[in-house]
Amino acid sequence: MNENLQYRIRARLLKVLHFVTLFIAMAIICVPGLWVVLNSFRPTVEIMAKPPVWVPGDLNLDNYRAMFGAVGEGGVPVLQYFTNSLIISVTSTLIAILVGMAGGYAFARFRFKGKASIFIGLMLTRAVPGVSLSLPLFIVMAKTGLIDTHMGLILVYVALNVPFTIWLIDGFFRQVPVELAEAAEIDGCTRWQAFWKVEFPVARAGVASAGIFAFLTSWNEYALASQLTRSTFSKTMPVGLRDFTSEFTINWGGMCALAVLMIIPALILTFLVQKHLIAGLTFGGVKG
Amino acid sequence: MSRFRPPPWFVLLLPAIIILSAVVLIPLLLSLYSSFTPYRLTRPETLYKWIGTYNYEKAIESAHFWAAFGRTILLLTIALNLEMLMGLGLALLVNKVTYGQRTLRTVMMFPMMFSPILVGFQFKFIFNDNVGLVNNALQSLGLSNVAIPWLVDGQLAFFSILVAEMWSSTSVFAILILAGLFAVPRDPIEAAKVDGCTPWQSFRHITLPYIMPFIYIALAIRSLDVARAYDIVQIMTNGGPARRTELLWTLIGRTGYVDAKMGYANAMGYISIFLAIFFTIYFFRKLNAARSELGMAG
Amino acid sequence: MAKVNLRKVVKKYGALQVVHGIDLEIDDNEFVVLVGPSGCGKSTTLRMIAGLEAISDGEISIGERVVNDLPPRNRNISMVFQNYALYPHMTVRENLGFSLKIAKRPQEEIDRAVEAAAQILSLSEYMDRKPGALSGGQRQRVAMGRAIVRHPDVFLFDEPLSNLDAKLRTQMRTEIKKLHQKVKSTIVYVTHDQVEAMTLADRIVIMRDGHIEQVGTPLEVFETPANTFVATFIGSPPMNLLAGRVADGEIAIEGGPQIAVPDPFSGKVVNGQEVILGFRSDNLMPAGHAMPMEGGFTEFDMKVDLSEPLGTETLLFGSLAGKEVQAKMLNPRPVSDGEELRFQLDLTRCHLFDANSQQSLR
Amino acid sequence: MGNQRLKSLLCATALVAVAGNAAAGEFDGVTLQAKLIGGQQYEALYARIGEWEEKTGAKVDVISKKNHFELDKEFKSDLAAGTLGWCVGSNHSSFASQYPSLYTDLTPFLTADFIAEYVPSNIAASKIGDALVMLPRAQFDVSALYYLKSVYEDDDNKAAYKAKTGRDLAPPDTWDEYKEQAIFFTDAPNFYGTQYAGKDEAIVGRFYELVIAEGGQLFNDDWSPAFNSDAGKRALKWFVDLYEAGAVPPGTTSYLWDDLGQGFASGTIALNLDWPGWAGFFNGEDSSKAAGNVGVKVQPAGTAGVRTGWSGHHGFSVTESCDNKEAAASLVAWLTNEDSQKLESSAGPLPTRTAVWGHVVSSAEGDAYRTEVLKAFQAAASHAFPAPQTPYWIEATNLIYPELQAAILGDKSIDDALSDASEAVDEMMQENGVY
Repeated sequence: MNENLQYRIRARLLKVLHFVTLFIAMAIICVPGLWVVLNSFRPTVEIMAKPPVWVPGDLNLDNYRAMFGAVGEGGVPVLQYFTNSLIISVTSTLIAILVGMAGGYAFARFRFKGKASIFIGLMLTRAVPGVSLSLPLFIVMAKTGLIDTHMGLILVYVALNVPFTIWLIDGFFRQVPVELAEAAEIDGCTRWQAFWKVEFPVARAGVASAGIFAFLTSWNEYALASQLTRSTFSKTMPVGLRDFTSEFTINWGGMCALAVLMIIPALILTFLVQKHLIAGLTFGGVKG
Repeated sequence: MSRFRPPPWFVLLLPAIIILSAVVLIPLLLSLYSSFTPYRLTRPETLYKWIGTYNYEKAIESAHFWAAFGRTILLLTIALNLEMLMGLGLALLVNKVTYGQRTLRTVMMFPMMFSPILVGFQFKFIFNDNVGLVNNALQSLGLSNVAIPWLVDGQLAFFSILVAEMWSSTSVFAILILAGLFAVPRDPIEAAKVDGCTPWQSFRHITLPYIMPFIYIALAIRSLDVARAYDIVQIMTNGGPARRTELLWTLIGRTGYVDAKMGYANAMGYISIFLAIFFTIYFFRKLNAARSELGMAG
Repeated sequence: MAKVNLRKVVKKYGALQVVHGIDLEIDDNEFVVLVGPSGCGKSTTLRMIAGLEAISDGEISIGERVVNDLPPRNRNISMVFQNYALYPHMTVRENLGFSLKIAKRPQEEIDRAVEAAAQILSLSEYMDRKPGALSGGQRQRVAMGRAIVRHPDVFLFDEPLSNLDAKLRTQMRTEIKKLHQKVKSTIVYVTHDQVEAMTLADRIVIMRDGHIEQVGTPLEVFETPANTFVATFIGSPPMNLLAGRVADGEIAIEGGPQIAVPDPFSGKVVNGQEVILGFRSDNLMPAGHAMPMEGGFTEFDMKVDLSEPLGTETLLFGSLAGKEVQAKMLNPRPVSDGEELRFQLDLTRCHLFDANSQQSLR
Repeated sequence: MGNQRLKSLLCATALVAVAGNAAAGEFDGVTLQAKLIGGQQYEALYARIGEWEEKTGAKVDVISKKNHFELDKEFKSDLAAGTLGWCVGSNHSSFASQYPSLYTDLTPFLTADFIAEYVPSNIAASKIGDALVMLPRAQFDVSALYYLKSVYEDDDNKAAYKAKTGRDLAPPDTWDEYKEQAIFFTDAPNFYGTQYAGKDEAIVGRFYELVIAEGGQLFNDDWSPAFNSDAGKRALKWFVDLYEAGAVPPGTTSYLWDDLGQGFASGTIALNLDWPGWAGFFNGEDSSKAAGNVGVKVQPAGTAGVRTGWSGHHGFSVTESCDNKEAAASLVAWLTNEDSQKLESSAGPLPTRTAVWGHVVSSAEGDAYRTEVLKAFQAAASHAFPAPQTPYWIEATNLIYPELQAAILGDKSIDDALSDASEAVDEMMQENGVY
């Protein structure tokens, strides 16, 4: 009995330890983020106060009011940025998924010469640092008139996301037995129908996880966006953050307010896709 | 009527190939060309002057370049390894949770919602020596009575950047490894328990080999994405002070855009691309090895 | 070599109770089979013995030691899993030696034990392959070898044969039986297949819905089922059950023949009692194609709806009182569907259950 | 050729009127694309663009609005890609010399009288060679000394300082005194004597003005580096000493202007050399803990008796490639004319027109703080000198500042740091074919 007691106590202790560690880990993850959220409701004096103000004394919506306010009152065309970000991220994610699905299907279902090298080659395009890419890309975009357009950024983000999308989706189609599509064809589907009605639904989770990664990349990308956008017509939210920095000052409170606006849609989307995300990565990852 | 009909796999891959060539390959060739010229942004005519490998020689002879190169490798190695370990720990912690896991997973991915540039600003303020969150906390708790110069001291600045980078990217590891943990079949773990393994031993001998492919996938993905750290470093220290945190990307960015010496910047960029390619291929190899270990190759 | 004792063992998942306080004593070197339909709690019980599931209440002991809270590694048990649970990244040799390696035994001892196990299970030629390159039967053997190597107090088998094809299953069944004779050890074996249970077990434990329905040797449970559930679960084809009412020493089958109360039950029923009459197909045979009946028997006519010739015998399907009834024909002759035959029911081998409690009236 | 000259002459005469007061309907149907500096304090002026549009019939299309560093990056990209279809751009005297080919000379489009209305030193700083590449807006920057009055009114401080140095405690007039007092006031980590911008162009600018104040030069006339001199060493020693004494926040080498502003506004910095744009912020109840406690004084002098005075100003330029330079010049003139400057300087920034200075000073009467600020900055402006006007200024700063930092942080000796910096700048200048 003594032995059992010992193990029972140990199990309890481990449980408590697990809980405490988990709590600390989550705190480390959340605090810097929540600090941003909190700051968005505080006046800059209080954020920058020395000695520090730990208990927020003055929570208000001033930063938000200013952000949505008119030009000259600290207003930033935030709705325009939001719309731009949304259009660019959603469109580029959709296209990346379509292109990635075609590519992934090709890798998963066909045998051809140089498959491995082509695959690695595609992956490596993502390894090119944005810094080395931004200027030549800018020149190409400028020559083709794509600078400062939604289209330009969409193309760039599609290219940025396609390799990873292909990879994940390829892994996923491998999970779908070839017989499934064959059975559907025998049941009277065309090749195309067999794909859409049978193979695609099975691989949906993979598509969902590829989608969320692509969306987050496009939604948060800064280096290239700052180079390829100019005016409010195409500036995305990460670039918009820079509106709060001027030559001498950073309006940190205002920046936080915009940041919150950036985080919320991404967070909601992630939560919704959560279930598929894990499944998608699980299957997409192992085999391939 | 013998018309050439491309094989279907080629047709399927074509959109990807076209878009990647247009957006990555062509600009890359352009910058490759410009790395052999004294190209200066403010003087477009310099693009047409061929100077051979001068820029490369200059980069190779530059102590600053190699210092940045070494520091970049150091940062990458430390960051990737630590992120992997932390991500693994986090995934294991979350994996053990039975109730409310979906919410926890979302929370775990919280930092992924933060644009790297935002992370840069955020940690710049958090590590500010005067009004930063960390020093304020340390001083208020009485743990320190000096303003610790987080972003100035060589080691501390490196550490601060590391923290910011880890904060923003550990989630990626955690979510991928968590997916791996979900894929580990329960039976072998139980078999190991029955075979007499302690929890650590069953992790070490069974779970770990199973999630190894996922770890390499995460490493490969992250090594593809490391240049994203540019935004963070650029905002936090921009390589300073006194080049103590100078990385390839900050050096290249400043040379190219601020000094406007694009030719030279591109030459350094090319050398750094090889670095990225090396890391990526290395992890792909490891990935395939780990897969065939589990009999999952192909 | 150890006894296993379960006392009032309960398993709950939140509000859902899946094992309802079972008691079971397993002797040293005894081969006990837990059998029952899926969801009856047999696997859960096994996993509680293994320590893979915590028990919610009660007590489990192995040998003289209470192991309620002990982790599996401290129970000195081995387990063979349904999906074999081989370590895919290790060779057969490594798989076999893993538990000893973990226990930090000297290498020569490991080698010796592994060789011995490989000998017993004739695995020697596959030693350096990985599980991925083995067939189902070979994997099964590796899984068993892994269990032997440790010389555990108790072997636990969780439906180890369910993933094999029929032929291999029979073959492996024999091997397990031989193995038990060779290694002489306590075995707890879970299966949903009653044939496996009957052939392997020293004692069978029949479970349903988290309760033990009956414990006994294979013959006991076959011949004296404690209730209708055991009666239908053990034996193939299942026992025929007909509802009726006791009236004046006879059982009136509703819309069927009157059948005399079988001898063993004569003092145990009262007039008007609702009962269920049970008999196996082996005891209902057409006249002229039957075993000689030594005790009392009864005769009635029945139309044969369908016949299944099996060679030495033919299975006949008819219906009595609106219920399907199976009978057997020895020295068979062709029977055409719809043919009416005279059947003899061996009363000495009939069972009688109370209709309300479903329990045997014996 | 003759035709060309005639045309510009005509334009010039047309602009005599335009310069101050645009003529109605003059540029009907013209659309000008503009890239303007964005930021709260610069925005008020842009409201006047609408008025100009109404007056002239032209339209202004603002295609880019970014902070100056981003704008700078964009201009360089534009030069590279040849995307120069726009006409009007925000400019800065410290950046202007980097793009000599980008902007056109405005002299032909303006009358001499109109140009003469600007502060002459500002006009001088707006030229590359003889070409007037920008018109200054009311965003003139030179640093003066901000200090916390309470520190000087504190009796303990006075007594202690007297006992220590034998002099009365008063805001410093020389950089040595400044250093001494900064060290004296420091009570780390809660209170620091001073701070300085520690990276990028900012620290090189400060170093530059100190070198001048010490009687040296940053560059020789042929643009070879001249700062590896005794004056240069004394200048750098000032930074090093303050850092070593712990009289500046330890993070100061990563500070830029916003950190300095926030720092002084937090009331934990005694002395702060800073720009005029902060005056209102520092004394604002909402924005600053130092409000009501801020004193302003002309910047101190170096051992050579020269006061520091690195200055710069914002302005607007017209591109060489602009199709409609007359209209663009008219817009630029409009945005920097007297009314515009009055509007802009009413919020605090310093004007670059002589008449507006008078206006600003007189309108500040009755506001003691504002008057003190203006007096101090008027004095400061009289010592102002622009950043070195070479296209390689920014590139040079990128070579110099890491070395300065290295010396400040103790990685290198002052001598080594300056000689390394000098060598790097020398090599860069030669590589660019300057000499």
